[in-house]
Amino acid sequence: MIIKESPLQGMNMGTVATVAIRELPGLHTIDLRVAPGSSTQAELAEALGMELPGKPGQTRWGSISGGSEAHALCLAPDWWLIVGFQEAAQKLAPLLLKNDNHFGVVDVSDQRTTLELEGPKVREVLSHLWDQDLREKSFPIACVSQGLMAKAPVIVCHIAPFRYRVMVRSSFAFHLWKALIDAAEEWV
Amino acid sequence: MLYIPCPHCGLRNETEFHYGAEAGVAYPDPHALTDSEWAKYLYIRANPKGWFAERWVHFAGCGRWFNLWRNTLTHEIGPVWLPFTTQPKSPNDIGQEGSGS
Amino acid sequence: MTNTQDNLSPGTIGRRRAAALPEQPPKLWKTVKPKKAYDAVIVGGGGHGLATAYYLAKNHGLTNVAVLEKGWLAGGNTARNTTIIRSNYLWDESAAIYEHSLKLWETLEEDLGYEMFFSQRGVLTLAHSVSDVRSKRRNFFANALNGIDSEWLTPAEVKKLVPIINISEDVRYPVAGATYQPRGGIAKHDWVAWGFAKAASDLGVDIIQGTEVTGFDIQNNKVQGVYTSRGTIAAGRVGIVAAGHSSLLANLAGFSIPIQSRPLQALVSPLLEQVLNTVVMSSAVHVYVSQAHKGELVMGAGTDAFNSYAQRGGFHVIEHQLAAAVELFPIFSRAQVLRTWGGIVDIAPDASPIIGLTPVENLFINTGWGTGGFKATPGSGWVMAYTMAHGNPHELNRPFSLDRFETGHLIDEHGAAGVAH
Amino acid sequence: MSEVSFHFNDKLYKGQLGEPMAAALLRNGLLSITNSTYHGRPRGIVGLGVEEPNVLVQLVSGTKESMLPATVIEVAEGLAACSLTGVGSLPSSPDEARYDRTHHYIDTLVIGAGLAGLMVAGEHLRAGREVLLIDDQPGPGGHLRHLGIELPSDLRDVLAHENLTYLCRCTTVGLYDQNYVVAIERRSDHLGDSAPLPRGARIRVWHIRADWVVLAPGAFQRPLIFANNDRPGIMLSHAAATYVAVHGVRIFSHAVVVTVDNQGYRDALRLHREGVQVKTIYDARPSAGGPSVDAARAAGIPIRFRTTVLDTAPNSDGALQTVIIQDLDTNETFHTDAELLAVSGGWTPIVDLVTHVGIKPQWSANHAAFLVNHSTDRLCTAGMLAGDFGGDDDPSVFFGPVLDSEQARHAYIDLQRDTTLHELRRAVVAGLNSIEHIKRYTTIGTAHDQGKTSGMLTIGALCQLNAVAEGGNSGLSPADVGTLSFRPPYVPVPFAALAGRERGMLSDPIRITALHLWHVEAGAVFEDVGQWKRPWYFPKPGERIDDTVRRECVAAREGVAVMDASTLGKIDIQGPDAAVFLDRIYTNNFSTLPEGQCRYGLMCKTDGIVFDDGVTTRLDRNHFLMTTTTGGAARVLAWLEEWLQTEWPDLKVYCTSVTEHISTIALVGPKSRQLLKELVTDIDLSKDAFPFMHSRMATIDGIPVRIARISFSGELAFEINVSWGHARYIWEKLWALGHPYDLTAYGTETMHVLRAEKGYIIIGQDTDGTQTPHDLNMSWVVSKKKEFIGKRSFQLPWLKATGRLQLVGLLPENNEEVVPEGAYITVLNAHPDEQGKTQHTGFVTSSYYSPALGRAFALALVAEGLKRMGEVVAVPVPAPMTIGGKKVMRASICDAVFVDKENIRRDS
Repeated sequence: MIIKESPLQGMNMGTVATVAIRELPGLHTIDLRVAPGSSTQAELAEALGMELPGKPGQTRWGSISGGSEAHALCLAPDWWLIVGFQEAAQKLAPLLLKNDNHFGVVDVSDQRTTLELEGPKVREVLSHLWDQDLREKSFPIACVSQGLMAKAPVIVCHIAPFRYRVMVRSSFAFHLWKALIDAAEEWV
Repeated sequence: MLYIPCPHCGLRNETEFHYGAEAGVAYPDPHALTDSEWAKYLYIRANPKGWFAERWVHFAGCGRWFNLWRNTLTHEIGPVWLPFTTQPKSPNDIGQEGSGS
Repeated sequence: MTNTQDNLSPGTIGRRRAAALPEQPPKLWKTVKPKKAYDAVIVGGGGHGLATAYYLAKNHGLTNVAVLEKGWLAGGNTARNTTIIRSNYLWDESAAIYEHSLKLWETLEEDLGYEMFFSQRGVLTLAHSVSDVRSKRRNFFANALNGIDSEWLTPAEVKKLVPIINISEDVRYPVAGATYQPRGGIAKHDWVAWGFAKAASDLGVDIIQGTEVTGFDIQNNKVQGVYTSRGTIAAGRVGIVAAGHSSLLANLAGFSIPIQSRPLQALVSPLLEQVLNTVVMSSAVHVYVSQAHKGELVMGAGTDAFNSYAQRGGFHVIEHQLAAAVELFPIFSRAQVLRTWGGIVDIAPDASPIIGLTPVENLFINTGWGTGGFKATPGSGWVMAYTMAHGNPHELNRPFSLDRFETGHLIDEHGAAGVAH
Repeated sequence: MSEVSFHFNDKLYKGQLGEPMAAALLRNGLLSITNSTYHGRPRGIVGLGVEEPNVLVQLVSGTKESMLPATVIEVAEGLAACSLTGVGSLPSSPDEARYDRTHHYIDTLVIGAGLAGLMVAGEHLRAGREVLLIDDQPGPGGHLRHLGIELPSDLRDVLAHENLTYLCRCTTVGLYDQNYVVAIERRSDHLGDSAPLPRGARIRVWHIRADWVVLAPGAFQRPLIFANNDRPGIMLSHAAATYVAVHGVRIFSHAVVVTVDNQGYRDALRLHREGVQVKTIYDARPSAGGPSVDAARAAGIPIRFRTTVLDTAPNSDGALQTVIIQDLDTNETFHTDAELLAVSGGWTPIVDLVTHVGIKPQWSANHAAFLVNHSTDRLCTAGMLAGDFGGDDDPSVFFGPVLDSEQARHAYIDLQRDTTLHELRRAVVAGLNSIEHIKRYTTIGTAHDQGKTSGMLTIGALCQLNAVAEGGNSGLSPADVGTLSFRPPYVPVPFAALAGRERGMLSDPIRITALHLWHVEAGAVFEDVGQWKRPWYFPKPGERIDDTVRRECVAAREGVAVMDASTLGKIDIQGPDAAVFLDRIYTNNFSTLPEGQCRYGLMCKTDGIVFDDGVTTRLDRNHFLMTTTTGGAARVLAWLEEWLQTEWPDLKVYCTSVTEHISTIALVGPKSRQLLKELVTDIDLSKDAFPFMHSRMATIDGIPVRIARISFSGELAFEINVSWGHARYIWEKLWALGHPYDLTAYGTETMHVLRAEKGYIIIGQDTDGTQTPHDLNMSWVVSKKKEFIGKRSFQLPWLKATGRLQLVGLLPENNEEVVPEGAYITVLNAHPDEQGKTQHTGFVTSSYYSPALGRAFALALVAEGLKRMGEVVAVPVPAPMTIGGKKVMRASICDAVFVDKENIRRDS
């Protein structure tokens, strides 16, 4: 199989002593749409073998076959992203054939790429470009939020202490990369 | 920079939203209307001074449309409600208890 | 100022005095109490209202006229705009009324016997992309056919005209060309309003401040007068000329208009040595700047996205505006924002004004100038006065009637105008 | 403190590191420092901080910022500045400094690190809140710093608290709705020129959202209005005492203090203690008491009540020499000499910020000041702003003696604008009674200090005028006049600081496709299309754009050419009601579209005006892939969502943007099938097996691709859709295979020529937001049967009127002459009317040279154009659009389809 090229080709810069920024290329991602609380949602969760977080802003890790972990992000009441789950689409395909079912599933693996930022200065750096509240009490670990970063549409996840992921539309990826490097100027 | 309570994502800055003007103007049956009635639907929206029931969409966030009471004179923000749910009373009628910005 | 050599020593700076303004006349307008009745009442003492009163008296001999202002005279958009004057609009109807206005501007100081610092320093409208160039050129061609002075400039010619402008390719949206209207320019906004007020007052018009119109006396769908915070005033005809409150007044008179009111901000710098002798506009990157007579940079920003009567806007709008300005004029980097402020602009669906009759007999309305009202002040007053005097629109404002929204014959200036300061 | 040297007006001076430049200048004996803006009168330091109206300087060193008060510049080694006369200058050298922005959320924001601010901060800390404390001074303490007093230990503890962040040199410039505050932190100016700029920004703009905002900004001392009140040596008493007591200014041996409150006494004492002989305290009040008055008495300073300063006289270099005092009861005057006249006219609390959000200050006669005693659950004021003046001030409401018209000519209200009591009186006589009018008539309060000292004086002067007119103390109170309106920013802020990092290529996102680097390597010239960078054309060495476009066009029409079409918007639409939904959105039918096929669609807004178009493919029964224009992608998705969410929630449809996920490569030309066959081997590409407007899945080297027979050129053409990550591989492979075919890459310009030759429109170029589908001669794409958005509007009189502009073709009479796009069209021999206007009958929307036709051609919107086939019209073209000045081109109206009307090439 031909390896995919990612928008930033695994670029990285900085150091975890202050802040490190690197691309996590090729995270398989599907976009999942279904009426919240519907029986279909339950079927989907079952087929995926992982719980879907209930509220926008919440995320949930679920272990999948092969012991690896997939990440489910809730972006809106009826909208989820399933990240890092290669077979997700296949697992759901049979359900699409049941004609009383109504849900949407789209492979969006290449729609965005992911940047991971880590280090004690990560919040200072993000705060230059991100106008949302990053305080622990407002945006704790396992939270996700959509917004604009340097005018680019992004999805921000708080992964671990001083570690965040920024998913950015592929066409904006290089712009955001440059903006982040610029924002980190004080620290790297 | 208004701080707008998205019913799904919570308080977010104005720049994440697009404005939708007057709330509660339903799409009529176009062919049941005279030209002037149709024109009214196309072009005329309320533009009050004071509390205003208006539409916003959280385009940079969850992408969902919702409705909001906002005071166009003081920029106070009042109750929020989803499309096809009952519109709350104007903070005018319920005093200040509605304005929770 | 284009040489890279700074000569920042007392030898070259610190000696210059700001140009002083000539002394104002000792008497502007009479302070009077409202009469019981007038032939015509104009609701709104801004530039357009005062101009309407002046032309009613001068062109139509109607002097038993009152201008009612709820606050202080010309305290609305007249006092809050960036004073850009031009007539190079795309559509024939717009070009016609703005050009008529510009022609009035050109003789206004003599006509009113009042200095207004009307300065025809030219207006540059920049284009920043292939498609931007295409639409600006269309504008240029349209103006040529409408007999409006307009030139097309290459980036190099733009640089020649405005040496401090950055036309290099290594900016996000380089300058790709520009239209130029030499007869465009600026004037001193307060003085324009006062000039009209003084002239109207001298002709017998009553100028009445601190008097709010609270309703209209309408019988058999015919206006008889206005209710005000100082009692009822009878009037043969009434004109609503109150940008920022048009919808509210129309509702008081029992009809609705297709207007939304939005905040529009502007800002000014401290006095600076002259660096810019031309008005520069770019709707693509939102820059509208001129340097006023005394030396301050005057800039317009974009409108806020939502309806508001608060006369203030968001700071992010100002920041966005200044980022664009510094890109275009690197020399502005160390200029300071001294003051920002907001006005309320009334915007129609097609970004064109509404001037003419209303569903109520003898009640007339003039609104919807959006971000472009100042330049229209004399022309707007001229046609509004005609419309009120004859009970019928002048040919120049007939296309801008309220009923165009029923026929669908809109005059869509969005494409060409952007935020049309 | 360490001694440093700095330059002022090209002279070298010594100063203390970090002290205000104003203090250093005074200590060095500079009393007359500049000349006034309009009258050219000598002026010196008056105040302590941003209220300073006189001494504005231009930094010659470092960042070269202009129009900074000498009172706020901190002295540092290498600092160089020169005086200004109220007019700044803009250095043309590039500004090397960095400016940035940060966003901060906090429980409590306290503005002002004086006593009041620190105390409230302590309360909020005790309530368990995190506090951000910002203050424009170099250190905490506010007033205490001016008095040279240490912070009490309990307040030092507040500062040291782990939940408190303190930002010094950080000035709040604006208060906005919902507790949004903008503040400007000057991070490196105080380090001077010698110190290297620290990493990070010179000025950082803080955007702060706080649950609680506490305003404790303090107050400015007021001067008084009297004749010749602008001479060097006349200072605010608090400023004078501070320069003498804290900064060791030793240039005054004799001082006179004029006061309306007890602050004057306190300052007199400070001067006295530092060895300045305070000759007398002249107090406008009939009597005064309190500790400070007793202390002054005890110190033996003479006190005279019911007296004030009427006028002054200068020494040889224009500075103060003689003070003329007036007895307010007898009106008799007498002289006394002094180098310093210390004036205490009462306090003016800083109401600026609260008024930004529309809160109205209240006049308090007891405080002789406008106060804001505001306390909601989210916003409150403290300290002097709230009326807590601390001491025993007991001020009288007094702004100066009554002056005759001659004295009024030299009684300055706004020192920076050189406006006097005389001009204020003229304004009133002229009929102006609103303070806003007086401000505009006299320009009081419009200068760099925005009326920080002159605003209250104006109000006072108006009250006094009125009182005199009313013959006594009746008449206006300041409450009746109201304050001047304050607007952000509280202090002037450099443009660059607010521009922040949104400069150069960061000023707006650059969007690129998966193939961008290839285009760059291939030497493409790019075009900005919205935020996208699209290849405009691919010049070979030595080619001009026309040569390139002709070569690219020929390749597409005669061989095979390839284009990156990835910027097209792509929306995945699925659900049981997808087809019904599209029927309502598009003017034409999609429910009838068979699976695996594509159809062109047009969308209107409710007003019947065309707003986007594109090809949509039915992937299977309930699954469509819509393409939109490059610029329209976001707009269209928002449009679809708005209808689904707010009008048709019953429709079971989900829309998802896949614009970036899918890259699109357009392979165009008679040889495209041949070439594609070498790339795609697992499906039958033959005409019959794979007809026009059909879509097939295939694989290339195991990579799944979707091939569609879509043509925006009218040629035989295929679209290869592949995920972003594989796009470059496919493109490179296609390129390699294409070599024998002389495969040619082409850009948007050639795309425009090709589509125009077929009469295909570009939304926004061949439309201007006023065209219906019928105007575009596209009735074939408008369903008569079904209902769709915008249909009703076609019935509006103007939209079905005769005389509307219709899309047609134009053939210039001169084959080689490309008429300019945007040019207007007239009938032949049209002439200007008396107003110089020439009637036009339409305009040119697209115009190119067509290698295929071997001639120039154009598309145009022409009044009733479809009925005027063959008519010859004129296109007047003014200079400089043509070589050799104005000329009139001639062209004939024709059908908009120029190439392959029968679609034989397209369908082959």
